[in-house]
Amino acid sequence: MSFMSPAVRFQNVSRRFGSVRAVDNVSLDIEPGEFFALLGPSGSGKTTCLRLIAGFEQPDEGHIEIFGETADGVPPYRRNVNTVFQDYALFPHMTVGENVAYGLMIKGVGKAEREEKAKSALAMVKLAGYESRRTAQLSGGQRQRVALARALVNGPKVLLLDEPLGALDLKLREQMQEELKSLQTSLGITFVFVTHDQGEALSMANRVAIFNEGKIVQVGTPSDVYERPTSRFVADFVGSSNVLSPEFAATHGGRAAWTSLRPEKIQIAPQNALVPAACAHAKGIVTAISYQGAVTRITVATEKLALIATTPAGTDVRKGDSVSLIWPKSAMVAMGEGA
Amino acid sequence: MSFMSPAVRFQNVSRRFGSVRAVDNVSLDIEPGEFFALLGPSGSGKTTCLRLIAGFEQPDEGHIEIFGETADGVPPYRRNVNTVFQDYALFPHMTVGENVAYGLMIKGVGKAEREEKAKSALAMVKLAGYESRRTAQLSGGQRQRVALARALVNGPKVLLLDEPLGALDLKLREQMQEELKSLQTSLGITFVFVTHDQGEALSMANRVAIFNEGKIVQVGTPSDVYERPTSRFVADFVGSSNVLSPEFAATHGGRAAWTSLRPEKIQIAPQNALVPAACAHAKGIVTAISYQGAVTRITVATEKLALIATTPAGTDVRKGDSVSLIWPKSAMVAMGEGA
Amino acid sequence: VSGDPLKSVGEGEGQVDIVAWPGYIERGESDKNYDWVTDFEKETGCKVNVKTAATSDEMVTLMNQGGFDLVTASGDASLRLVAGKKVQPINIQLIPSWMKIDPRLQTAPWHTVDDVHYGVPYQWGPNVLAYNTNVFKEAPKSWSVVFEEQNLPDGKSNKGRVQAYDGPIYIADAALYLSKKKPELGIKNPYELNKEQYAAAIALLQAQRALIGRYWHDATVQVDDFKNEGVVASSSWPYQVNLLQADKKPIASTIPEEGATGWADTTMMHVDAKHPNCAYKWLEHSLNPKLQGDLASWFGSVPTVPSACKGNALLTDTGCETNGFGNFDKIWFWRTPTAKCEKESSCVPYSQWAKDYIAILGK
Amino acid sequence: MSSKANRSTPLGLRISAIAGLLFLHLPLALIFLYAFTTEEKSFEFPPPGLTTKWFGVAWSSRPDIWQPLYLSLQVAAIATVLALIFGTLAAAALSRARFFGRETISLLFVLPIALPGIITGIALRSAFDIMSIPFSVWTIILGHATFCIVVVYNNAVARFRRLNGNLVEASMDLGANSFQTFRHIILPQIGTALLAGGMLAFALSFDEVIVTTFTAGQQTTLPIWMLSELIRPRQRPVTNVVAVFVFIVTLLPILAAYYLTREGEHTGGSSK
Amino acid sequence: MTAAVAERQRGIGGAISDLFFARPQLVTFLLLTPPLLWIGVVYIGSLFALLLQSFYSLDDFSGLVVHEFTLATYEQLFEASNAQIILRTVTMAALVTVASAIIAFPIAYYAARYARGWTKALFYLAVMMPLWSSYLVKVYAWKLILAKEGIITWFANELHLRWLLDGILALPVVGGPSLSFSYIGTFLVFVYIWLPYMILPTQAALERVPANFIEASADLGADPRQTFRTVIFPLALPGIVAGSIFTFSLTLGDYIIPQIVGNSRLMIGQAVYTLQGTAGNIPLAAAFTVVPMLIMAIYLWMAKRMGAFNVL
Ligand SMILES: Nc1ncnc2c1ncn2[C@@H]1O[C@H](COP(=O)(O)OP(=O)(O)OP(=O)(O)O)[C@@H](O)[C@H]1O
Ligand SMILES: Nc1ncnc2c1ncn2[C@@H]1O[C@H](COP(=O)(O)OP(=O)(O)OP(=O)(O)O)[C@@H](O)[C@H]1O
Ligand SMILES: NCCCCNCCCN
Ligand SMILES: [Mg+2]
Ligand SMILES: [Mg+2]
Repeated sequence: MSFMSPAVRFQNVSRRFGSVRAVDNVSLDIEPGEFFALLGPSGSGKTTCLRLIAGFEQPDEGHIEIFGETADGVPPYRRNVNTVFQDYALFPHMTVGENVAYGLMIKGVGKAEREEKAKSALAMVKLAGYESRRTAQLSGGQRQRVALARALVNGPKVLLLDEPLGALDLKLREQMQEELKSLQTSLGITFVFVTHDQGEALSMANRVAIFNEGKIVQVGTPSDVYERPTSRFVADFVGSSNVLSPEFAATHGGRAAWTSLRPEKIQIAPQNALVPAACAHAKGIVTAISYQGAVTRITVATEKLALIATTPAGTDVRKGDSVSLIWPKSAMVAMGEGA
Repeated sequence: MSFMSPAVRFQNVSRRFGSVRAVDNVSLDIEPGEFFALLGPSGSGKTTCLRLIAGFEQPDEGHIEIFGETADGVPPYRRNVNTVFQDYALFPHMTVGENVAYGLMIKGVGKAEREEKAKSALAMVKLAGYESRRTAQLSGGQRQRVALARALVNGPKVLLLDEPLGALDLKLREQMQEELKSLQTSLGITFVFVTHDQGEALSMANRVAIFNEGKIVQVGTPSDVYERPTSRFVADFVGSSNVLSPEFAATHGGRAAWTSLRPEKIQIAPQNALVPAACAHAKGIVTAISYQGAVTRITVATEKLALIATTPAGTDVRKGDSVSLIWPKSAMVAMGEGA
Repeated sequence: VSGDPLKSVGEGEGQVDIVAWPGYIERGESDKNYDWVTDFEKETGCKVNVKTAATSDEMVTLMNQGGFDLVTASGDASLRLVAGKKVQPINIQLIPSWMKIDPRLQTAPWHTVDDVHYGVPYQWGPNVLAYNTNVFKEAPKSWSVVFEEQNLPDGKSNKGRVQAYDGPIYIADAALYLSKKKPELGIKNPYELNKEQYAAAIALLQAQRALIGRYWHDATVQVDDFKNEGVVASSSWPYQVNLLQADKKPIASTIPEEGATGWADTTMMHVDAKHPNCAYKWLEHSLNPKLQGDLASWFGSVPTVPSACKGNALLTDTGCETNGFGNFDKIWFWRTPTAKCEKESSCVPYSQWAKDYIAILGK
Repeated sequence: MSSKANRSTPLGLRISAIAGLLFLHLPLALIFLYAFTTEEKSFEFPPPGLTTKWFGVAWSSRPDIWQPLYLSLQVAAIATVLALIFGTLAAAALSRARFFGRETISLLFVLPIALPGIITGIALRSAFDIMSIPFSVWTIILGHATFCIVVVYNNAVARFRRLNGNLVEASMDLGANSFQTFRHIILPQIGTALLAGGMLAFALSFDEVIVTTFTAGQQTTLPIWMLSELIRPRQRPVTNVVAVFVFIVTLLPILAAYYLTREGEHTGGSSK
Repeated sequence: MTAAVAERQRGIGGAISDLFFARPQLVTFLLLTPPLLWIGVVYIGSLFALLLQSFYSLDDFSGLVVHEFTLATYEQLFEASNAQIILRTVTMAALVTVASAIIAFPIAYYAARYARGWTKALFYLAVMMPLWSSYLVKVYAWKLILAKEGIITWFANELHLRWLLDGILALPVVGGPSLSFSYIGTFLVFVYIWLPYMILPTQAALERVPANFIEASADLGADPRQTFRTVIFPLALPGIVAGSIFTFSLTLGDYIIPQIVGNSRLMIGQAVYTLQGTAGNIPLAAAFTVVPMLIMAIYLWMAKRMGAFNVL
């Protein structure tokens, strides 16, 4: 095992189901210790990717390496990789403690020792004392943490998490996000994380891969993908974005390319406000105002297209007002050709 | 029938399940034509409220009136109220068209007429031509719209929606939010809407009722509840908020009361920045930075308590920086006594 | 009024329901030549419904359940039926052929109680020893071939190759064998056993258990066992022997020197018979010499009407003799053992037989 | 449920499954074979010769088959209908409400299938005796329906449990009263479960010997007819012909029920 | 404009429906009463009537039932020969159940987890067809298979395996002069006849084991064997228990199979059947029926706790 090899390496991996290319010629390196997020619309191949890493699926083409060793033909139970399933997949016929100790029992760890380890794994996820509970008696958040402890107790080198927070409600989700993040930081394990919640991906991950139709369309840090989307798809999928046509961009100080402009970069000013040199502007009429608490979302119809701007709450524009939209030219991010 | 009577009136309504007070002495008026949202944590009684209006539950105490007429003892099938269920509850053995025409068939409307009406209801939710599909062949968003058409075709005076968008992914949810809102505006029907997504409640509703443990803790417009929470609970539950202790508030130019301060109202400035007269400030050290795309969330530990501020992405503070936090005194909202 | 004998035979009710031994009431379905039902039905308009029963116990059970008019009960069932008040006295005035019955049977104790007739004798016969002629070049002389472990003439042990009857009444066969084998027991009547005699019979049967692969319960099942299961000797009825011989199987029968138990069957009428007129018509018909002769030929039994022995094409004139007409006195006819008995001060009753036989089978 | 594609069947499993199925079916093949044997009374192996004449015999010269066949069909049909009604009622009641004693009652409802048939038979028989009820087709039906109810109940209860309660509420919400809801929503939803339960009930009744032995008087059902034919064969292949006939006639309904009930599972579960 | 709380035409159905809606317990009561009268009163009543008989006794002298309360019949029940019958039957039922489970499991497992599309339909048919074929004809087919001059012997001779067959038949207790006169034969036929009753619920239980439990187990390091032992089997157990309710109870009570294929040693079903005929010993017959009733009562209680009823 080389310390230089990536935790997970995909080399031109494809996986087909009938005519569906669930994963399509994906190459990807995930570095040791990364918190890596897979983001993409439903059906884009995220789960299939995780399953390929875990060994539940085998690539039809290409190769997967885990810490420099080939995973070809290696069954799941011989991979030092563990998974937290979306629906947790806790064994209903075992107690919480037995669930957590399961992997150790399979390895042949003695009863006393594995109970000890299960106990401390549960303590780590703040469920000390839950050992003898039935899994049916747990809330969603608690189950999620048991699933986490069950995976972590085996000391995996890579932990896979498939939308582990999807079933939780907002407050609980925020809390679990923090716990997960700090666990990952303290354990230094490589996390590969699937989510359909961009906020989650952006705030938790070191790097994010954006999937579309089985392909990776962009890999980068959260700010890379948010601020420098390389394609319309990414710009649109990650957060909300105004996508400017090449003509519009060109006439407003950008390049003649499809261009992304984030709503929060646009300021709303009175019709005749001064436009700083570094900024572009467009005039239009307010067509919709949507209160969102921290911000208000304002839709302005310009001559060419409708732009969305978000402003701090309390801006006193009204529907029908004629306004000027002003944004730094630097905020316009040109994207790949036909993207 | 009086045109002055509220669409739905709860008079001291309680509903208990065993020892659980699911709905606890709730009084509430929902006006005709309102888009009314119920917001609150899981188990706070939102669904029970809707079920009381629909007639699936009967109050243990108190009375419910619908458009001025008592609903006591009136079974669901005699109320001119329709529901869009969270899981849509489409009849799996019927086609889309049959589902939508069901209520009309029950009323005895002739085949030709009800097919006609079902057709136009489906057109209204942009599913023209889907009449003969099986419900299993629909995507989540399409199902949701069928459920909507099935309810609307009966011309209800009140439409109840129980987290209708909960199961949809973000992009689809945003799209459906807009469609729902514009439908409600154009039809003028009273919508009563349960959600656990505050953003949804704030952006869509005319008024919001915040539930906690079976009680309504605050009713008001979205900006009322967001900007003027009357209790710690509301401040904390709706969006994220810094809750300042009475002492802290008092020493920072507020009243000696529990006080809410929204993160987006706080500006991060260099240690020794000037503080405008109308503003309060506190010094502290940055302990966490969380990238969220449009904004970055920064946690600053002051002497007394940790405050969270959100700033536009790109602020160049770093973990460990000493900073000054500055906010308008007017942004501090004092809340009720022991709240 | 149920139970009172009919005073005269009137119009038939259209049917008569009979519980009978297999082979006792034939309508030509097995062999066209053997049919004594079709003509009766034509003449009287009484449709004959037959329910066959394999054992006396089954017959008693069926009669206890009710719903039948007649039953062809053997001696071990007949008195139980009388005691249980399941059958009614017969008005012999209404049966013109009564006088044709073999005098030895007219007042036989298994159907006559306190001089009241509870039935009409139907057929009788011995429980023969059936044997495989490939194994036994000569007929075995003693029942010992089925009771005692020994090598048969083909040099192989009889273990697993012999059968015994699956019914408590078979205890009498053991007693009969012991009455000759161990005269010191003083067994005078195999149906009247004191405790000691009874114990000896049980002991013999317990030892026999090791020889028996399976007890035979049903006549036609036994036919199968002789054909397919390698059975070479067993207590049996002439009926099975006839069937096997008809099938060209190397089977013959004999009455060994110890004598044999046998059956003498009586057609009895249920107390609640729903079709008494048809029943009386059948009772009269059952004594018809043609029927009696055909049946004797078919079943290998002896007619209760001696006149049937002459001029029957199926039976032939030697048939009655072959089937044991002359052996009447050597045959111990089945009877229900009761605690009160003639030859001994007190005897072991049938309920005890029944219980112990189950135990023997289960050993 | 995903990814079956790359999971090949372990050889040992495949072999034992196939061996198990052969064990189930070779004796059935024998039943077919001996419908063609030339023997009349008792069978030997290998059969001395083959003939198709028994099919003709059974059809034209064995009128004694029809009455028992008809009776068995009648009994099974009525018992199944009764079982459908009572089993569904019980399942509906026990799945819709929670009340004291509910668990005990649900245990009671499986008793007739969990206790050996001979106990059901004797118990009913002694009850008929005590109450002086004469034996008739109805006593047979009563006996059969008693255990058929359980079969339907089991199927229905499982489906009710999976029935999305919201569908009923959605129907009422759309103006349908209890009866309309039952007819338009509940019945179609549990229909396939009832079909499956009804078929199994019919099969069990049609083939039941033991309970029938105790609850029948003079009537001969098809199994009783078969029993006497087998013990005292007249034309033993005819029994096999009848068995083969029943086998073939039931093949299609079973297959149809399979696909219908599968569809039911599918749509029943897709509402989430 | 229609009223918000609409006054639609009611009709008789509507009126009753309103009543039902207001009184949900009434509906439960109405639904439950007819089946409960049948099963809870008629059937259970009959069982009690039968149970009552076991506390009477048979007068040996007259052969008539004495209608006086006594435990004498139960004393008889535990006499050696009767106790033997009980022991023999329970042992047979247990062995048949275990064997059925062992044979059924691979079939059920294959059908549940590997068969797809038409193979799945084929498996279903393959299990249902024997269930729909006449029980009696199947038993008689076995007689032909097992007979001394039967199919197994024929093949044993053809394949020169006669020594093996003779060796098996020479086994103490279970052997005999021929397979059809031995416990082995009885056992085989029982297993054969009840097997589908074991396969169906086992398959139902296996089909309910979510695929991702198996993946989760593999993920945690368990090889297929360990996964089977620690996850699949425990979760399929309720199905096996449900199936065993059938195999066990049907074996306890059957009197036809051991009579056709067996060695004349009685089983409970035969004892009950003969006793209630022979000398009309209804009390002892009734006492015998108490044995399966008790066994099944305990069995059901345990099965219920294991959740076996969900797959019955
Ligand atoms: N076992 C399978 N058999 C057939 N098709 C499959 C299978 N597994 C996945 N697919 C298909 O492969 C594609 C990718 O599926 P995958 O589950 O990886 O998507 P995903 O990105 O995880 O989506 P989601 O966000 O909805 O979970 C989809 O079109 C899916 O239908
Ligand atoms: N039928 C019922 N039986 C018993 N308790 C119930 C029932 N329905 C609701 N409850 C209880 O009443 C309380 C309120 O439930 P309700 O469903 O109204 O909450 P909710 O606000 O809709 O929650 P969620 O956001 O999770 O849907 C909860 O404690 C719940 O457990
Ligand atoms: N297929 C014949 C098996 C008989 C099963 N009968 C079940 C009834 C249990 N009381
Ligand atoms: Mg996925
Ligand atoms: Mg709710």
